[in-house]
Amino acid sequence: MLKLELDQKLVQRSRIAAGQITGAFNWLFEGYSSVAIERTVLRLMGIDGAVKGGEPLPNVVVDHLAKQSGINKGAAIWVANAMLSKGLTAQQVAEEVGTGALKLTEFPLAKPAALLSVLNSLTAKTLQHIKAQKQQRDDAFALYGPRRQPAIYVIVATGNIYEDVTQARAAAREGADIIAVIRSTAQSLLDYVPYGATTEGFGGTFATQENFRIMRAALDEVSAEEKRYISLTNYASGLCMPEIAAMGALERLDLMLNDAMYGILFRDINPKRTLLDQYFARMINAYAGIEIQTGEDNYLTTSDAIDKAYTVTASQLINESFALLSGIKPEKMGLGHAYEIDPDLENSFSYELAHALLTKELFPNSPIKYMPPTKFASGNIYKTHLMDAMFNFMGQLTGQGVQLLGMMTEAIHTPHLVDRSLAIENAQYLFKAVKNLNENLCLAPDSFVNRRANEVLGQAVNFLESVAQEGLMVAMGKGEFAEIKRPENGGKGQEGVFMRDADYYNPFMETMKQELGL
Amino acid sequence: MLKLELDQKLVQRSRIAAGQITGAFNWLFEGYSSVAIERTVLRLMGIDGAVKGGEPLPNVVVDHLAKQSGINKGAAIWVANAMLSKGLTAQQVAEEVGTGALKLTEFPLAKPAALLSVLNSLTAKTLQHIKAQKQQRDDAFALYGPRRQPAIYVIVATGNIYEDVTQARAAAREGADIIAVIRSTAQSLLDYVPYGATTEGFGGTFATQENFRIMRAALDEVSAEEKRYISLTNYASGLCMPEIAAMGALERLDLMLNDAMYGILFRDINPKRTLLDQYFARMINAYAGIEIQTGEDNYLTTSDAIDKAYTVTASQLINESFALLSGIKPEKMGLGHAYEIDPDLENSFSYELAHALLTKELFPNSPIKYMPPTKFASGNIYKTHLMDAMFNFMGQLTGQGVQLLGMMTEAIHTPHLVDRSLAIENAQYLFKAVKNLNENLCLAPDSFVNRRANEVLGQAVNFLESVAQEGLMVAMGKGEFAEIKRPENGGKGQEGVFMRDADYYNPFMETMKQELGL
Amino acid sequence: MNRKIIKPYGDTLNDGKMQLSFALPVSCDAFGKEAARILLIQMGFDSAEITGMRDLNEGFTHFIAYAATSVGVDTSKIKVKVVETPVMDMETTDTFIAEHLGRKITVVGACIESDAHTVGIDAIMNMKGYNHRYGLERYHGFNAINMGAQVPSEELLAKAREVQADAILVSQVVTQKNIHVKNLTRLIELAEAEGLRSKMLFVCGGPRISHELAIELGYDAGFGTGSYSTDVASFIAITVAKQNV
Amino acid sequence: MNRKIIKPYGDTLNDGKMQLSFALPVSCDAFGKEAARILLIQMGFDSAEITGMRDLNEGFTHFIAYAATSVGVDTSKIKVKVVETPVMDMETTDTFIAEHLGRKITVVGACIESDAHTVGIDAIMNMKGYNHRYGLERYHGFNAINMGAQVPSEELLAKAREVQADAILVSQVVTQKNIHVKNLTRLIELAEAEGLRSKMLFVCGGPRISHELAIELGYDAGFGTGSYSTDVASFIAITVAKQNV
Ligand code: B12
Ligand code: B12
Ligand SMILES: Cc1ncc(COP(=O)(O)O)c(C=O)c1O
Ligand SMILES: Cc1ncc(COP(=O)(O)O)c(C=O)c1O
Repeated sequence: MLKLELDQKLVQRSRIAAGQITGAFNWLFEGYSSVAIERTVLRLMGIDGAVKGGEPLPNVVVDHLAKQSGINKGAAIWVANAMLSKGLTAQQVAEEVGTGALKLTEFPLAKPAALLSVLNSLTAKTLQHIKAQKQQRDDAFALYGPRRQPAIYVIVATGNIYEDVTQARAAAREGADIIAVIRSTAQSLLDYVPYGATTEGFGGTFATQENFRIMRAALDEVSAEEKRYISLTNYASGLCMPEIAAMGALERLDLMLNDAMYGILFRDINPKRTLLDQYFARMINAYAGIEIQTGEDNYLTTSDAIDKAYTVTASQLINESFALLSGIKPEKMGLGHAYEIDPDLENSFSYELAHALLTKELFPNSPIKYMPPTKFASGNIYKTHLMDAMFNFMGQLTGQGVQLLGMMTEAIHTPHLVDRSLAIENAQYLFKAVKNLNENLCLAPDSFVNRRANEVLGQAVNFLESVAQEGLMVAMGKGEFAEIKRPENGGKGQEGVFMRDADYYNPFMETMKQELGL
Repeated sequence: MLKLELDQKLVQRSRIAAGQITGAFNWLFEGYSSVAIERTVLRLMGIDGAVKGGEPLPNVVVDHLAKQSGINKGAAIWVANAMLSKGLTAQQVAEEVGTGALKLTEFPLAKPAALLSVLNSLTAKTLQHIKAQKQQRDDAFALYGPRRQPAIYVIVATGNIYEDVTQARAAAREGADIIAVIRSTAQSLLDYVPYGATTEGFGGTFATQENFRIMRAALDEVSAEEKRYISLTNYASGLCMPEIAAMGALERLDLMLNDAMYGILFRDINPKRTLLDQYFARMINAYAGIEIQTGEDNYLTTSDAIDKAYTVTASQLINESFALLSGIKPEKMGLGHAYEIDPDLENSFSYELAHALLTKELFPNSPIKYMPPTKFASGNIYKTHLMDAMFNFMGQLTGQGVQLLGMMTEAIHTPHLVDRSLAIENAQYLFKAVKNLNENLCLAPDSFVNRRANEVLGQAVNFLESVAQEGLMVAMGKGEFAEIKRPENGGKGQEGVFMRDADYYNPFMETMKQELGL
Repeated sequence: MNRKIIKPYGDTLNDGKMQLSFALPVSCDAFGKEAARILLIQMGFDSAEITGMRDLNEGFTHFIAYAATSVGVDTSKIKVKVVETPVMDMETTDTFIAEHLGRKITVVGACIESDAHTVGIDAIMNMKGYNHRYGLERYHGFNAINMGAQVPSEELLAKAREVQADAILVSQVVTQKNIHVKNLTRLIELAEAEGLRSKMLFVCGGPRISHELAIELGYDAGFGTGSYSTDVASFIAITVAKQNV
Repeated sequence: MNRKIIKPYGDTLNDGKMQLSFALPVSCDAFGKEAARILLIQMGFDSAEITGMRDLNEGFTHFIAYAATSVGVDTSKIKVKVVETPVMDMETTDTFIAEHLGRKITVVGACIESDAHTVGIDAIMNMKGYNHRYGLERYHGFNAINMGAQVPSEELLAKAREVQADAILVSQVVTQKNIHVKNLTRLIELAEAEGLRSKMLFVCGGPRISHELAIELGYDAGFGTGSYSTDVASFIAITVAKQNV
């Protein structure tokens, strides 16, 4: 067996530093809420749909409450209050707000007990549905057997949900275990979730609840036929992180891109907004049994995979620590890593072996999300196909959790039907060829691979300890992450963060916290 | 370091059995000659060219001597005799025989001393030339540095020597270390070597001395420009084995396909003829410093690579033993092996790792000729490209000597310019990626790889010992090799084998034996 | 069938997307790239993107391209010639022969002329067979004679005449410069000259042989990549039985 | 240049050989294969061999083919639009600017509209540079302002007006559904409407941008894959200097 000898002192120090970094945000998690969180609550209360202009009702209601300065108590209370006094459903309340017929802050607030009883029954109903979805997933895996490891993960990205369905079904039949519907360019910057089925996107298809539903239904069909449960995933990170997490929970997505810092670093979203939103988003994922996936690959698509290898490790540790605060179990943490090494580098495979083993051994129980070469993919599809083969070799050899298959056309276009099929063929061949190779091998004493892994871990520890000392916000403000400066009060969406009133109430967060033992 | 623990008793027994098998042919090597051997002698004496109908002069002279019942003394003596009495050069003698103007057996034979003096000076001159060619090769390697390991070996096979030159030059510039000009289909069955430059062949280009010269000159040019000595190789095995070996020695080929049994098993050439011819052919290779390459891959293109893995090992040991008898040093024995495992097999890579390490460790000083997947290459070029990548990975990982690059179009056509270039790109990427990977690894205790290698070795030993007991000829007659029955007196070319008279003389064989210390 | 025009599919129906790879005798620069693009446009592609360009040395350059064609195929017009006899397993074929002919069918097979690739014909004829289908030698209903590699056409025909074969099986694997077409044509011409053509079935096979091509060359059937003994045995048995009626 | 017709090269001059790969909405069988072959023949290939066929499910099949075209390109007719200014290294460009202009050149760069791929424009502009060439920020002769990702065209133009830029640098990497063409066109139209087009150079870049395309869209130059800061800096310096005369 290939096994590193990691310096255990370094391992301990790394976890302590990460804990210090994430532990410093209690003030934010307990004292604040955001428009996205409130929209999420509304969605979970059953509010859906959009007004004529296209603005989704959850946005309409939350904006209304913000304008009326009622939002600091949380949206749930106001809607429950209107339901109670008007005898309407939550949806009806939202629709009336949408037409302008209703002003939520105009009624006197009912007794807390009365409001709670309305909210409790709504909460119970929704959480019951989410639990049923979770149960259905668990049952399917029990029936058809567990997901292969590494699981075969492919993307569809035509922009048209119906074309996506065709491609997803084809991929699933060929052996894909997980289908990701890539989002339309920069959806993370939209401060709302579009409504309904969509057929026009750029570089991807909009994440909407209806699109989730359409794809989930198609995959359920194929799952039954192929007798293999096909998982579905999408992207939560961005200005709507908890909303999309909630949509995923409702529609039985199985995994969800949900990085604690991606929005800040790579999308210039306000740090406070992002950290706050991810806290609730992940709690929803934890509750729904959805595996989160983090975006460490993004560090390496811009920076050098050797010099900055430690930033991946550092980010994994921070992501892990934040995830634990939201009640996510290691088995559901798809921490990210990527094979982004320059193919012209001598011994590129050995370097990557070190990095891949480090990730695997630092997080032995987590289904690592392993990303393919993209940066050095070129218009030479034959070469890219080979780089993807090395990536597949490595994924099987080091036992990663989820293999995001590389496409030979990575540098050219979002995958064609043929590209995806050849990528699956590539993975299936490699996975089979080196199936039990690991059992045959061990690391030579004092190997380069072992030295390199410890070197990267050491760098990560030094970095984390310095971040722990100055604080995450300060470090990001100084550009210590991903070489981009992200000041605490900069970035998009800051205006959507607000302090909670003393009587703020989020029925879902409360119940989930309780059930998750947080 | 990846290192097998081979059962050393098995290793010893394998060599003993192989020695018994090949040691039994003294009667043949010392008592017989063949038309091919005599034609070789004539070529080495300087006879070249063809008569009008196209028949090469060496054939004309030898056929003439056979008809005149003079051949059993060897051709050298008769030609020397005619030279002496007519005052002609060897070439002139041959030409006169060609026109019918001269009957070699009609003159009384001169005194042995006089004949010897003619022959000795001719022999010295030719061997001097061969030595000079060897020196030039050695100087080039000294100047430009040794060949990379594994060396990058590619084929050209257009049928047209001039088109071959273009492709060979391109390949050399891209990084090929060795160029093989593949022979036209079934040239091994021709009992003569065509004459002159040729532009029409099927599946390859005829091996002619002029073609050798044209290609060598082209490669010398590129070698000087690229500052890397580009080696040239061709095929000797077949009915003209020693002749082609001699042509290679004269024209500075650097490697030569020269298998002891290929012609018998895969071309149905008479066993005696083949074994006899290979004995002299290999002596010439040894003398010229040419690396021989054997054809074990052929066992696996027809039979299963797992079930019949041991036949490769057995053949390697027999080839090694025959080569030693001809004075070839292990450093010049390119014993064959091939990555012909079914890609659909689970753990195909681990099986092949066992087989490749076995070959490497049984013959640690020999530049193993490692052949690519061909049998399971299909019209799906993308898949074949991946199989070739695994082959390249393995070649570098296990330190094989010569990597005969696989082409992604193996199942379709002889290589196009693009195919070859992509094959080189494939090899260069893989070789670099896993350059020192081996140093990082070791085999786990009691690994499948180690057990498998010993299993194959054990099967080979059992097989060799049974062959040793019954004798090689009997074993081949019973179809124990390559599942084809080849009786001692069957096959093509048997009529070209004859007993030597007591005064038979082959000046080149004598001198070479002496100089090689045989 | 209704008229239905289909086009290549990249990621949207009828987008016409195709991938190409080829070499041109041009320099590896903007000029060469433009030559490659123009070639594709001249070939009728609506749009073409040269995505990869690699120097092949000696004045050649390799281009990798994605292009969109507007050409479509009318699937209602496609006529495929395929062997139309049903495929039976070994036992069924043997029973069929016993019932319909009451004698063994004699077949003579060979790789003709310069071709030495016997694996294909062996897959069809040898006892052992291929991919879990036994070869003709194993059938009770067949008397199968496999002459092996590089058999001159004359020898094959002589043997077929000698044993009064019901069918001749020819394999051709090497196709460089259309040598297979030449060899197969020569065999048929010799057979016609010798008056043998009408006396027996002529069947050919090989990775580049299609039933279509075989018919065109004057054969009764052709079998390509992935054929099995069962396909051939059924065809011969049924066709011989029909002719014997 | 003399008229010279060139064709694709497999292993013999002008053999016209090309490799193709594509999907068709057909079944994976003899019928589908024939559809694929007919498509190629209809596209004008002289001969076509379907060498690989893979079932893609859901009614699609993947075909791999080798085919020969008789189409040739007349290389004497190829006109490539390339940036014609010579390429100078950083020091030379700085000296050139000092000597010919005696002031700094101001450039404003951005990835516009929905595009967030900054690596390309950063490679050209950032201090750090790319592949051992420093970016424009490092040049003494340039005042380089990099606005980063997803900058609306309006903002970019406003900034350029504000700093009286000599040149605007735009990057476009995402090309799906020709979004890059739309974005680049919009920028130029806005610039024209605002009277800015003639006041500064407009330069664009990205992996699918060629100089040719840039000119077509109304830009002064375009830079594709493998461009370096040195290319862009030289072009701007020399062109600005020329206009200042
Ligand atoms: C094995 C092999 C060899 C072996 C052959 C051993 C043997 N006893 O057959 C050896 C090493 C001897 C060999 C030599 C050569 N080979 Co070779 N060989 C191959 C290889 C790797 C596999 C062929 C094979 O066995 N396929 C498996 C069988 C089962 O498939 P099949 O033949 O298609 O048969 C099936 C069907 O076609 C059909 N079928 C076939 N025949 C018949 C007949 C009938 C009647 C029916 C009904 C059906 C049928 O049924 C079969 C089962 O489904 C191919 C590459 C490849 N991967 O395809 C090259 C290949 C065929 N060889 C090639 C060449 C050029 C040669 C040489 C000429 C090279 C040289 N210059 O020395 C020599 C000379 C051989 C000669 N004189 O013919 C080329 C041919 C190029 C071309 N298209 O023209 C190929 C494609 C490799 C390449 N890319 O260069 N070869
Ligand atoms: C890195 C990367 C990302 C990073 C970008 C990080 C960053 N800060 O830039 C991240 C992860 C954020 C990302 C996201 C996305 N990406 Co992206 N990404 C890539 C990737 C892997 C590499 C691009 C790159 O950095 N190349 C290296 C640079 C140096 O090359 P370059 O951009 O060509 O630049 C050179 C020249 O073109 C020129 N140049 C470029 N710009 C300019 C400007 C001027 C003025 C000049 C003079 C020269 C010039 O000079 C440069 C140096 O030589 C490519 C795939 C690939 N291998 O190409 C996909 C790719 C570009 N991405 C793609 C897509 C679809 C996306 C997303 C839309 C996916 C999604 N739905 O979420 C998102 C959204 C991004 C957005 N809103 O634009 C597609 C685009 C498909 C297409 N043709 O339309 C690609 C091709 C991948 C694919 N096959 O799907 N991506
Ligand atoms: C963690 C994470 N979230 C989200 C996304 C993409 O979302 P968007 O393009 O909308 O920012 C990515 C893309 O790589 C990612 O890594
Ligand atoms: C050892 C050896 N000699 C010769 C040849 C080819 O020669 P021919 O096709 O003329 O038999 C091969 C082909 O694989 C070979 O392995």
